[in-house]
Amino acid sequence: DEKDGIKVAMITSQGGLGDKSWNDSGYQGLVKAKEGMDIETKVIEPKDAAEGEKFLNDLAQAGYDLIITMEYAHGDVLKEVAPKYKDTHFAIFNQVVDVPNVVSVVFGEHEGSFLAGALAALMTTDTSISRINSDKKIGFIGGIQSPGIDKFLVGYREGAKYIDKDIQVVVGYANSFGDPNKGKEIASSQINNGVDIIYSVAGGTGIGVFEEAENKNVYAIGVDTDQDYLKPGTILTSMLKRVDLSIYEIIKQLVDGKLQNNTVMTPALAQKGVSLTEMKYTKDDIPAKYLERLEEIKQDIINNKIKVTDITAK
Amino acid sequence: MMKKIFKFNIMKFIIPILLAFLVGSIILLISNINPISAFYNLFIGAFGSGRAFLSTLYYATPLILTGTATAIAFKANLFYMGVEGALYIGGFCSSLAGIYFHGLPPYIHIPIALLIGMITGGLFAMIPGILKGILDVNEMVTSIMLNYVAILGTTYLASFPFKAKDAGFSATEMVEKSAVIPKIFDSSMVHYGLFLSLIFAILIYIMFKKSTFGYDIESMGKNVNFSESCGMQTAKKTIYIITLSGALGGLAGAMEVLGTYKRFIAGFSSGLGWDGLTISLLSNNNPIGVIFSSIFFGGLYSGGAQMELLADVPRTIISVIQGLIIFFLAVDFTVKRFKKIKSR
Amino acid sequence: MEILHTAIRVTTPIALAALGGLFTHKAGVLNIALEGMMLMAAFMGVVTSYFTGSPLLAIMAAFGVSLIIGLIFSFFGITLKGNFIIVGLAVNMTAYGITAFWLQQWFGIRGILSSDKIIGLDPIDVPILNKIPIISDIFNNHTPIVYVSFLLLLITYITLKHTKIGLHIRVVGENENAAKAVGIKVNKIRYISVLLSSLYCALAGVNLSLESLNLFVEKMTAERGFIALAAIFSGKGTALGTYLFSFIFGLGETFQISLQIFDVPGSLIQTIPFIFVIIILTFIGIKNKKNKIKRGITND
Amino acid sequence: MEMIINTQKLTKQFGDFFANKDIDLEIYKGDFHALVGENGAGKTTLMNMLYGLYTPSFGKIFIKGKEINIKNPKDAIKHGIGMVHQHFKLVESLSIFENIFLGNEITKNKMFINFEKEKKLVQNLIDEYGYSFSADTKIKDLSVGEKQKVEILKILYQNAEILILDEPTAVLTPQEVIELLNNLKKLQKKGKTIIIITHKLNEVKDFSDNITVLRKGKIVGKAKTSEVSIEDIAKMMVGREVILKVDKVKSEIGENIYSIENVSLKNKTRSLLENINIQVKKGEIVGIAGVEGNGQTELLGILSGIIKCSNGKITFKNKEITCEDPRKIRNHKIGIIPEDRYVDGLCSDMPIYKNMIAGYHYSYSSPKLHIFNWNDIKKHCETLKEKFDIRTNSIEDNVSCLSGGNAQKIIIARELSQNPELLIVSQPTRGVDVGSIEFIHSEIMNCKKKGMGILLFSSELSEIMNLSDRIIVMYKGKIIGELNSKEATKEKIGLMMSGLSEEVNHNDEKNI
Ligand SMILES: Nc1ncnc2c1ncn2[C@@H]1O[C@H](COP(=O)(O)OP(=O)(O)OP(=O)(O)O)[C@@H](O)[C@H]1O
Ligand SMILES: Nc1ncnc2c1ncn2[C@@H]1O[C@H](COP(=O)(O)OP(=O)(O)OP(=O)(O)O)[C@@H](O)[C@H]1O
Ligand SMILES: [Mg+2]
Ligand SMILES: [Mg+2]
Repeated sequence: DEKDGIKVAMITSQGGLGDKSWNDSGYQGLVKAKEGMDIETKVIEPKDAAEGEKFLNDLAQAGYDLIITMEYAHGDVLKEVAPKYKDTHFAIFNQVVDVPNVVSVVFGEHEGSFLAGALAALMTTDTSISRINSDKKIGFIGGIQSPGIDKFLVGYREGAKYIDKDIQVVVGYANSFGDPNKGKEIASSQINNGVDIIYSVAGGTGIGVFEEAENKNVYAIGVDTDQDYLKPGTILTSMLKRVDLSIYEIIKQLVDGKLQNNTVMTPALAQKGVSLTEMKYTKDDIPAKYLERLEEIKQDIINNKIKVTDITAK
Repeated sequence: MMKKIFKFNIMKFIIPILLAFLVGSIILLISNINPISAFYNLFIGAFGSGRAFLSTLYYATPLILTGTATAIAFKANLFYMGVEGALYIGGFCSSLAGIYFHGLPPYIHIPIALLIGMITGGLFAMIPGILKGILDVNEMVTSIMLNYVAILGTTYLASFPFKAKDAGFSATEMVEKSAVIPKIFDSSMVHYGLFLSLIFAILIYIMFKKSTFGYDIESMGKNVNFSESCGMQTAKKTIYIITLSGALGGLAGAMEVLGTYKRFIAGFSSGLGWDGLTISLLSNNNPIGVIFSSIFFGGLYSGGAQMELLADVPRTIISVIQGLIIFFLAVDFTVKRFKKIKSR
Repeated sequence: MEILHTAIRVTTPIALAALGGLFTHKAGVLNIALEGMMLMAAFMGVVTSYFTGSPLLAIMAAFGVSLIIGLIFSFFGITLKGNFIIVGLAVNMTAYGITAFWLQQWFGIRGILSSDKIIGLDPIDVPILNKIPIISDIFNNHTPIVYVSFLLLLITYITLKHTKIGLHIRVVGENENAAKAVGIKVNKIRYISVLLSSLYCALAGVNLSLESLNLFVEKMTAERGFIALAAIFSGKGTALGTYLFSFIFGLGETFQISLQIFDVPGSLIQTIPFIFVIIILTFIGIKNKKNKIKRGITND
Repeated sequence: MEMIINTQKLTKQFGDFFANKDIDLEIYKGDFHALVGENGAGKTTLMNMLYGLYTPSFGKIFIKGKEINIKNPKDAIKHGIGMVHQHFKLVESLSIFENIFLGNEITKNKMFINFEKEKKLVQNLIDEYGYSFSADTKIKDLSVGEKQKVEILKILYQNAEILILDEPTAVLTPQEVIELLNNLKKLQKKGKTIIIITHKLNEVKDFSDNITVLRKGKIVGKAKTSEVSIEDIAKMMVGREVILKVDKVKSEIGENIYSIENVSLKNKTRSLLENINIQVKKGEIVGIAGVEGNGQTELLGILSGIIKCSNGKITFKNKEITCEDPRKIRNHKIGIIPEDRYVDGLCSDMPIYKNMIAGYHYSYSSPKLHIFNWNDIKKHCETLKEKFDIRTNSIEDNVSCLSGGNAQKIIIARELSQNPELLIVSQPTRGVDVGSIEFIHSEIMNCKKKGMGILLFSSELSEIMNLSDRIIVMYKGKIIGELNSKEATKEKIGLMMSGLSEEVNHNDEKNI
């Protein structure tokens, strides 16, 4: 049945579609691929991570040519499942799974976050900007504390310290990727503490952060997809993680017959796998010199002049 | 004898399921999904083939334990709702035993790791147990509170002190090969823990029916004052009962970790403890009933997955239909509803 | 002061659900469905506001849907005598599913419904209150439902204590046979108590979705219904105690959030509210123990 | 005379079982009517049908000759029927006046209860009937007798013409019984009709005008009270001659086996027991008398191990057993028959055979694994059932299916089958029919004969006097005096029970 069209399936991670970031972004890539290429697609939202193994097997047996799993925790399972279906390709994120027919994609979130941190640091003491106070404090709100999230935090912090050693990064976690009310309260507490820019890496919880940033007239930084439009003018920028591009890219390679074994993709700044948005709504708030400075930093990272710590790297 | 074990007759399950399907069909029709194909896939995915049934059993394995765990406490009229928390604690601690004990043969390593899961789950449950037994603090409140503590605590531990170096997510290292509970068949995820679950359910059933402790549990559930007057030492027994319940919860967690995930993953349980609670209540706190209800729930999940895969039913509707079925199961349609007022 | 202001805000949805749940608790109905009622109300509130732009209609719609859930819960639990816990868990499960499903059906989106068309309720600057120094820092500039929740605390207290319906609710819960013997319609009273809890939960849901924020997120109630239940039991089934324990949660939560400013591991700090409650209950337990002469446990 | 309430072929069926069959009850206006019969004869069932708590399976009810349909208690109340139930239907956490107005509250604006007005009305009523409690006392703070009075006030307030009282005297002290019956007489004079169920035949003889006797769900006799003797009534009920008063058996009174020394109990506010000292010898029955609520319950609680005492010492056969729990106490061969059989003595929702081993169940299980052999246990229980004449279809039925007398026999069978050396008995015949009383009393006498020491708590003076060798009277948590059975008279004991004792006065003076 190889001949009758290419079939691609995507398994979402816990939280499923509608997170306005990770899974949704991957889904966009899938949709875009479907529009441009002659493929059949399917999205599966499992009950929990354990169901993943079942689906990986079921989908492979159902003749899917490429199975993309958005769930990080499927790495272990894939090591067992993938070798069983040599004709099927699998894709996984955030880790390298050393099996020939698995494509591993590891984003350079730390690099993008470094830029976000640098921008926040440049802004936070410039009281000529109306929403900024003189405190050297910027905020970070994560969903559930985990290494995956702390990878963002560490990059962000390093970016900020790169600009000014005295910048303090105030950190908060909501213990949920879907509790906007809590996001709002944490943001409120940080803002009262003198924070005027908050980087939110918290899925649906982040929506509450944006809401509060708008109320209290400070800035927020979005994540994963371009969230700038959610609160135009309040969301300074978003740290884009182009899951959509990578997925599109993988599918394209597959369709073109170019998908090779043992592929490891590391989309970072250099590959445009991560980046800041074009800041459509906030460009005018940011002094041009800062934007220039940011561009320099970006080039330095790409040229390896600046080394950003990746806490998840081995 | 058989008749007594299968006290719940088959109509008790069929009527609610039919009603749930009726209402479910309406919802599916509204959303332009063919209900026949959807339910066909639900059934086929649950019981339609050997593979499907194995998958059902896979889902049922932890539920049998969490259901039995809840049954122990609920039968004694103790509203201990902390099985979910004990599951996390037991799961986490057994993963450590799986990781840090080296060079043991499987027949020693697995039991030790499981035992550690049980013991730690039980110790964790002892907190609400002691608070209830000695200070008469409401066990429902404390156990729900401690669930949060357990989940948050293990998340922290798996994210930082014990995080696996190569994992891109919050999880411990993989357990040693010798600690992995083997699968029964290569083609299915169901592992030998299933038999352990069944054995425990049956043991607890026998304990309920035959032992003095089971007698104490039954009578505490029906009349605490009487139990105390008969010298059952209800305070002490409360601690035993809740601890035992937590130990089984811990065992369920340990089995999930050693059999399914092979490492502890933060937040791995999608409410296994809560499902166990529902199952226990549906089975009238009878462990044999728990086995059957768990298989039914397993079928619901396995079939739900199949529905999603083959009938293109979105996950959101699947949980609506699963909710509906539970709704109707809560009601005993076989009871004649005559108006009777008890005099006492 | 800021902490107390926040604590009141955080307390409000929990306290509302708990005060509502108090009616059912008193009537002898274990209402696990608080969570589902809140979620459905939060959803309907947002949807109605989205389509009509009217927060008032949104509240009405929230009341409506919450009452329907209450009726379904009552029908299965009271009329058909299903186990309350199972029925309640089924309500919650269905509510989680159906809100997500409708989001998909009606808006073609998943997860979050957020739009400028959703008009929420804004904080109020209360005339006289804003002049009083410290008090105003704590009590001024809250959203309307926060003030309503204070009012409802009073109303709940008075209803349970001083009104006929409140008395009947208490009697039905305490001694069903005594109630029947004087001709009180037990089922009717239970229905009423469930529907009252629906109304309170509707407000709690609207508070979450249209006051704090102007949006709906799947499962946004985040188990506040269970915390509310815990508050009822901890508060020994009194209106004041229930509010107090809701506030203890709110305070613990606020405290926890403020502490996060310092660099302590997040997941551990987040256990503070829960451990806090256990410690308080332990102290109460120790105090009661001294007055107890009988051996053994009691069932409440 | 006008018939106020009568029934035709009234029948109540529970499953296949006829609790009442073809009952033709006839009660005249102004009658003081006694309904008697063995435990389980169907008296309560019949009354519950009249009161609308049960729907008859068959048959008709007439009030003043008119057929009526009583669907629920509200209907009954409307037709002037009021009922005081065997198990009180009062809400413990509420006050007296709230209970009396329950379901019928006086409200302002149809919403708020007018507590002031309710309280005043009830207080007036209380004063009118000369009761001593205050209208806003909580039910949980009342003694059983007082609760009874509240129940009666409740139906009087409902303006009932027909007052049904289901075993009202079972839980009252002798004085209270007299008081109650006199009050009922007064009400009768005011034109009310009284229907009373009781097992105490002297009350029937002394106060009622007419009698209906039930047996096994059927009416087996109707009589004018003045025309029959107590023995006749008993015979009608049971179907054979009944010995109403057991003869005291002479037994060897041996050495001291049980002594209670200086036992005291305090709760947070007050002292419940003070310096209780009691000795029991082998073959001796020591009776503890007293008005309910004077510390007997607490003392019994301490002796049976469910309450820990604050002070004092209890020894059994020279071994100290103070503060031991019920299991250990029973292990010493002390049998306990608790006061409230449905709270402490039995588990209503468990089968009879499981109740028959309760408290001793450890010794019925295998030594190591603590596993029961239910078949053996059931066989053993069958023999107990025969021996103690427990009337039930099957020992696998729940206790809730049994009548009060038969339920009590389970406890007696359970405790006596262990051959205890000391028996602590409380209210052994409360609510039990004459036939069973005869049986239970003779069993207690047998124990005495075998040399057991027996401590008997009873609010039934005649029981205490009939059985005991020594009588100890408690008042306000203290022992107010002790009487030898020979010197004891109803009057003497009665006086001591009301606190009037020279000794007490003496003590009080000393204390001051
Ligand atoms: N709700 C019920 N269901 C089944 N059987 C019942 C029920 N109520 C009473 N019975 C049975 O009906 C019979 C008559 O019971 P009832 O309570 O009327 O006896 P009684 O004459 O009042 O006895 P007692 O003197 O002990 O109070 C008993 O055998 C009892 O077991
Ligand atoms: N005759 C007996 N008396 C008491 N317990 C017994 C007896 N026979 C068996 N047991 C069993 O012993 C089990 C263990 O109970 P437990 O730990 O309370 O005993 P224990 O060591 O005697 O306690 P304690 O220290 O309070 O005396 C009980 O559940 C009960 O089943
Ligand atoms: Mg600043
Ligand atoms: Mg009776």
